Amino acid sequence: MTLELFLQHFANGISLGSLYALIAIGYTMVYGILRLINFAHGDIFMMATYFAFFGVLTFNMPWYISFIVAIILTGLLGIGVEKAAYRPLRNSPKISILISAIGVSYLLENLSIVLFDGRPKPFPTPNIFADVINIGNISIQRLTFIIPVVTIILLFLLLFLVNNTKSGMAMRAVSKDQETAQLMGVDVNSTISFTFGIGSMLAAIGGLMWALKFPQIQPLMGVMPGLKCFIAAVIGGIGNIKGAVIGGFLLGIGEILLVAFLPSLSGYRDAFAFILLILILLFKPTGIMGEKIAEKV
Amino acid sequence: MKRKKYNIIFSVILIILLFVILYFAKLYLDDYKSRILNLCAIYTILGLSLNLINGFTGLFSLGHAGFMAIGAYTTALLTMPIPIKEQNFFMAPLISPLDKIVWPFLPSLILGGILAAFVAFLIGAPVLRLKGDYLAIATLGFSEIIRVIFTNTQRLTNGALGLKGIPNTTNLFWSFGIAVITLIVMILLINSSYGRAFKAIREDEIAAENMGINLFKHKILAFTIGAFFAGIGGGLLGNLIGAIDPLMFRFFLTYNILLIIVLGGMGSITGTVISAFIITISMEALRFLDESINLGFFTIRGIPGLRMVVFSVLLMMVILFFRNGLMGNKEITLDILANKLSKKPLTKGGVKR
Amino acid sequence: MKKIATLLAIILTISTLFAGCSKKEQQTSSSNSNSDVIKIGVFEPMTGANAAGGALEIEGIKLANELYPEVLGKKVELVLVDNKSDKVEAANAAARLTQKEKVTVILGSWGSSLSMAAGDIVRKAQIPAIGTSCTNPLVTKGNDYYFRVCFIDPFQGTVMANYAYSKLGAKKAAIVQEVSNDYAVGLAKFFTDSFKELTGDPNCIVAVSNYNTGDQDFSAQLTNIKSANPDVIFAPGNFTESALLIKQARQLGIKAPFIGGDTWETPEFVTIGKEAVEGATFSTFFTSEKPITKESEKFLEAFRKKYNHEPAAVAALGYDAYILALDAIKRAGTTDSVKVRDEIAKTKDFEGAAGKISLDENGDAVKNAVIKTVKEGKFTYLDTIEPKK
Amino acid sequence: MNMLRTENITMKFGGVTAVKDFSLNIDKGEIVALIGPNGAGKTTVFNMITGVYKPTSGKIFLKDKDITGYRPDKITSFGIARTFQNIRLFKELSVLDNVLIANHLRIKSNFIEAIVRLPKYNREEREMHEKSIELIKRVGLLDVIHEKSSSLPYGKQRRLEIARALATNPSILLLDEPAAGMNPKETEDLTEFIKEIRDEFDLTIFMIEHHMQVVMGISDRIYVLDYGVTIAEGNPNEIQNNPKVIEAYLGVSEDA
Repeated sequence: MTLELFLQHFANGISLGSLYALIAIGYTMVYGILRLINFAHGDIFMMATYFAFFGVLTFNMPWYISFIVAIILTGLLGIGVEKAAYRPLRNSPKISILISAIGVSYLLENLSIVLFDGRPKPFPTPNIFADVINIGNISIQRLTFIIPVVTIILLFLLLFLVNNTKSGMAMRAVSKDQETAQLMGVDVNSTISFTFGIGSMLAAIGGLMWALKFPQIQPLMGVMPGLKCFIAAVIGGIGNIKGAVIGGFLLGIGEILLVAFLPSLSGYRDAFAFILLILILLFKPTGIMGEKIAEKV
Repeated sequence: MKRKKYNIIFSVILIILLFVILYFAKLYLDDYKSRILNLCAIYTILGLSLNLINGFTGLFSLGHAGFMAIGAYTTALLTMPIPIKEQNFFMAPLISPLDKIVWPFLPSLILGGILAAFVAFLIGAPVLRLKGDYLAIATLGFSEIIRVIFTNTQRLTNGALGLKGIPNTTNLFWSFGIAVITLIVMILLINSSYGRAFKAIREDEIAAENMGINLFKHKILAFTIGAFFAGIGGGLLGNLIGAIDPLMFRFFLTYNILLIIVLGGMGSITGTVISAFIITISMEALRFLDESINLGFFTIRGIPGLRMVVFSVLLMMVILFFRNGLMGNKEITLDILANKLSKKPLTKGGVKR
Repeated sequence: MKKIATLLAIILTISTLFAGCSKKEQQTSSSNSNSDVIKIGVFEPMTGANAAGGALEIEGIKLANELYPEVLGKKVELVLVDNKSDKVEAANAAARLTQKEKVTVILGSWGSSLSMAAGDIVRKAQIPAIGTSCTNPLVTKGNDYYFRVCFIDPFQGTVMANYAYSKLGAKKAAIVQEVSNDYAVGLAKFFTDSFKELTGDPNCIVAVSNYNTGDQDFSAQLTNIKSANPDVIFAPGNFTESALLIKQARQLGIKAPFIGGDTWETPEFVTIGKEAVEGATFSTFFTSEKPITKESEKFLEAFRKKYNHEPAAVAALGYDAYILALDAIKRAGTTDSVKVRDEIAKTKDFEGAAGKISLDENGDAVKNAVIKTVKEGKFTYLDTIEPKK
Repeated sequence: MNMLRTENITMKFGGVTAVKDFSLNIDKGEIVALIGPNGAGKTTVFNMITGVYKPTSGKIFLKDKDITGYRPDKITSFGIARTFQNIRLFKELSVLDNVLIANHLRIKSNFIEAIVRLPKYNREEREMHEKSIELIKRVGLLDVIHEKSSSLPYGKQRRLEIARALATNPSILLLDEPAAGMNPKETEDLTEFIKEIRDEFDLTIFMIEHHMQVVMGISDRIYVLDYGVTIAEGNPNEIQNNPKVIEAYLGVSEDA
């Protein structure tokens, strides 16, 4: 393999990895607070792309306004989902909430099949994202530079939010112990709503970036990215925001390099993520950055 | 003791009656109806097996589609006649000795179950150490891995082309016969000391372990038995439809079975059976939602996909408002029925689980 | 023990009820068959992954039904069922058509695996089915009741290999296939076989890459292909994945032409792929630019009037399947499905919208293939290829 | 005869040492109590002995057999049974099932023999039932034998937990705060009850208890833990007069 070829693969990996990282952040945030795999995260992500699509095509908004509207709508959708499907079950066994999450995901998928019809739709890509930059023989889409930058900016914004603001403190308190947080005067419900809103808006940003890079949207588009980004979050140590970014990059680059070095195994690419997940769960269940939680007897 | 004897006699009579009815059903029902009845029975088997793992042992597994795939492929590959095999594998020949072997249905089915159980055993060893949602996602991952492998092993599974022309051996006797056997095995297992150990694990792992229950051994036991019946269910399904391919066994299939046990009640055998029938039949009955309804003077345009929306809403309603499903973890037993009928107050012994 | 008994009691009640209801329905449906309606079943994916293709075929079938609403003096009623792009559902849907609706002929489906799931049911029910665009050889093989109005994958793969070799002058080809799609895998295999034969070079396929249905990132596969430097890239697969694939290939600076199969001919292929898919060339069944038969002209005119856009090839196939079915019923002079089957099997030089159809001993159509390319965002006719006699 | 012995067992969680060099010696038939202020590491000692935690260092012997690092279920089968500080019954299951489950570890039939109900299994099942009903009768819960265990009042749940522990056929019983939340009358009954079962089932008893009335009333010997360190050991009299113990317990209240 020539250096040039390797660099091209590596650039591809960074590009995919940063997308995974972006979506994984939202996943990990929700998990960090609620200890719940939000199976519907991928579907919320899908809804965001449809919001933006209709904003541009039906309401003739400029793309940037349509994107902002889509992000806000998705945030509201996330809050709504939490209120309707998770809050009533907060004190039920974990399995019930997990089933509820699967139910929400199922509902969103089927609903969007009916509402938006199952045919894939072309996602409008503004030119400033689509241009291709050539460095020697390596071709990189401009978007490939934009996504990691967005990811890193969001990462720092989020770290600031969690560590240095009052709502961030409330979020951390709720994640440690809901009851105690409540006793200390934290409004648990609104903190969780807030977290869900932020998490869903992150999903929306991830979804929009995804749709810009792969400009085709359809109702089941969130399923695989959703699962893979969850895996990325687990690799990094679920609940840990920095870990999610690292996990996303590792997964993206790993997937690309698997196909690059072992082209005959390219059909097994989807299995790779799951194998990685299982290995991580077995050998370092807390992920790369996660902390150990001892079970109380 | 006397009551038990009556119950056994009554059960035997009912089983005989069931098969008499099936005999007539087979004679008089058209293919469409008997196909749906077949599916009811198969979904009963699948629901019971998933409920053993999820509802009784409390292991949230989402790996059923993978086990079904193993069972379906094994049964299909063993029962297909040699010329049909050659026809199917026109891209690359089937590996020997499978290309020359044709087995009868029952041993193929059982081998399918055993292979599924064996894979579950191998998977279980590492995965069952995980808990809750981690276990769910890891089992889902394994089921996807199985599917991806089946897509890529052209000479074993015919890859994406799938298999076609699988003999349609599954009929009402097979599916209901095996459903009844599964049912009996499940009831006997759940009410044995092993079944109590499973439930103890579901209730409180730490307490169960401190009461001397080997967690790993019992979890893997439940997981393997569940996978065995999932494999058999998959085999029956493959030989009912006559054609299978890897895409059939995506995790949405597991969701459907999950829907059955959630609706029926996690940890209720009666609930699972009732809801397998309700869901399978209503999936068909609600088909009108997708189609145009002609009322003579005007037509309501059907919306394809509406049926699935109705189902998802139904699932959410059950989850949110009837958390325990139809039956919770209770059972309907003849004693209860008898008590209800004779209007006697329920004795405490009656509510058995 | 008593639980077993109770459960059995419940099952019994349910199944008795079920059996009871069904007998009633049977009576109503049998009375139906004497009425003035001839039912033709349409068995297509309306939801799920294949919904797009299904919708296109239904357009053609519905149009045909409007143009030819009657046969043997009776009204033809279309019974549409959704097979949900899912095999279990497909089998149920087919069983519903044969048993509950008692249709005379079944048309469909888009997606060979769905057609195959229905294969045993139509054979056992002895109701003929006419496939529209299911090109997998296995659909009709060993099934006397399944026919189709399209050619099959081996022919298509050969056509494209010929095109690559003689028209493009390609000596080295790369293949990217959708490995979880039976259609793509089949086409790739037949392309490989005949391309090797044509070039006489066993190493003429310089790279083979796989991806899965629903994948969106192909950069790794394409980078590998780029380094192999092929003259042409054969990429059979779903139109969405293919459009994204070609788009990404152009972004990576791959200049080699892309060729593929009939699935590409959907509007989304162009709207998603935009300028990247310019020059993408594929084989298909039909072109609206060069009407092949008289029926083509009639079809085109009516189609444009009804739908206000150009028909897709599969719409023409849906149309053909319908008129072939009607023709066979007319020839048979009865709705007896076995006799209708025999007449379908005898079809020779039947004029359809998408060319003359003769069915071979397997029930596969022997007909021309059309080669099209994307030019200025439109599917443009390039060439017609005759079947090998 | 020596029943339970630990040699310098230490438990560290990350950087925190919960228990340091705890050494214990219990002879057959003794009732030994472990006391100490909240957070002293008492339950951690139980968890190490029953295998829930593996000690960071040190060894544990049951009747001179090294049982360090075995899984909890193994240790139970060796003859150590326990109850939990915050009752851990199988909540959805009946009283009878709770006790039956504790018999499971001695079962000899495998699961296939159980499913087909071989006579061997039926005999075992019958024996388990007889034994469990006997135990339930012994702890006075016969009238609620088919009730859901979580529906029982607190005191009865405690007794059920003891019955369940006894069903594993232990030679030593570990009780984690059996008198917690009981009124004086119940406490008195419990004290009697513990003595009775010790004699009846030929047990050795090791218990954690805050209730001084219980501790002083029935213990043969007492160990005192404070911040993970053993600060005293001896009979009730010695402990009551030990200045270190007084400081550990009362020192806090003097400051307050």
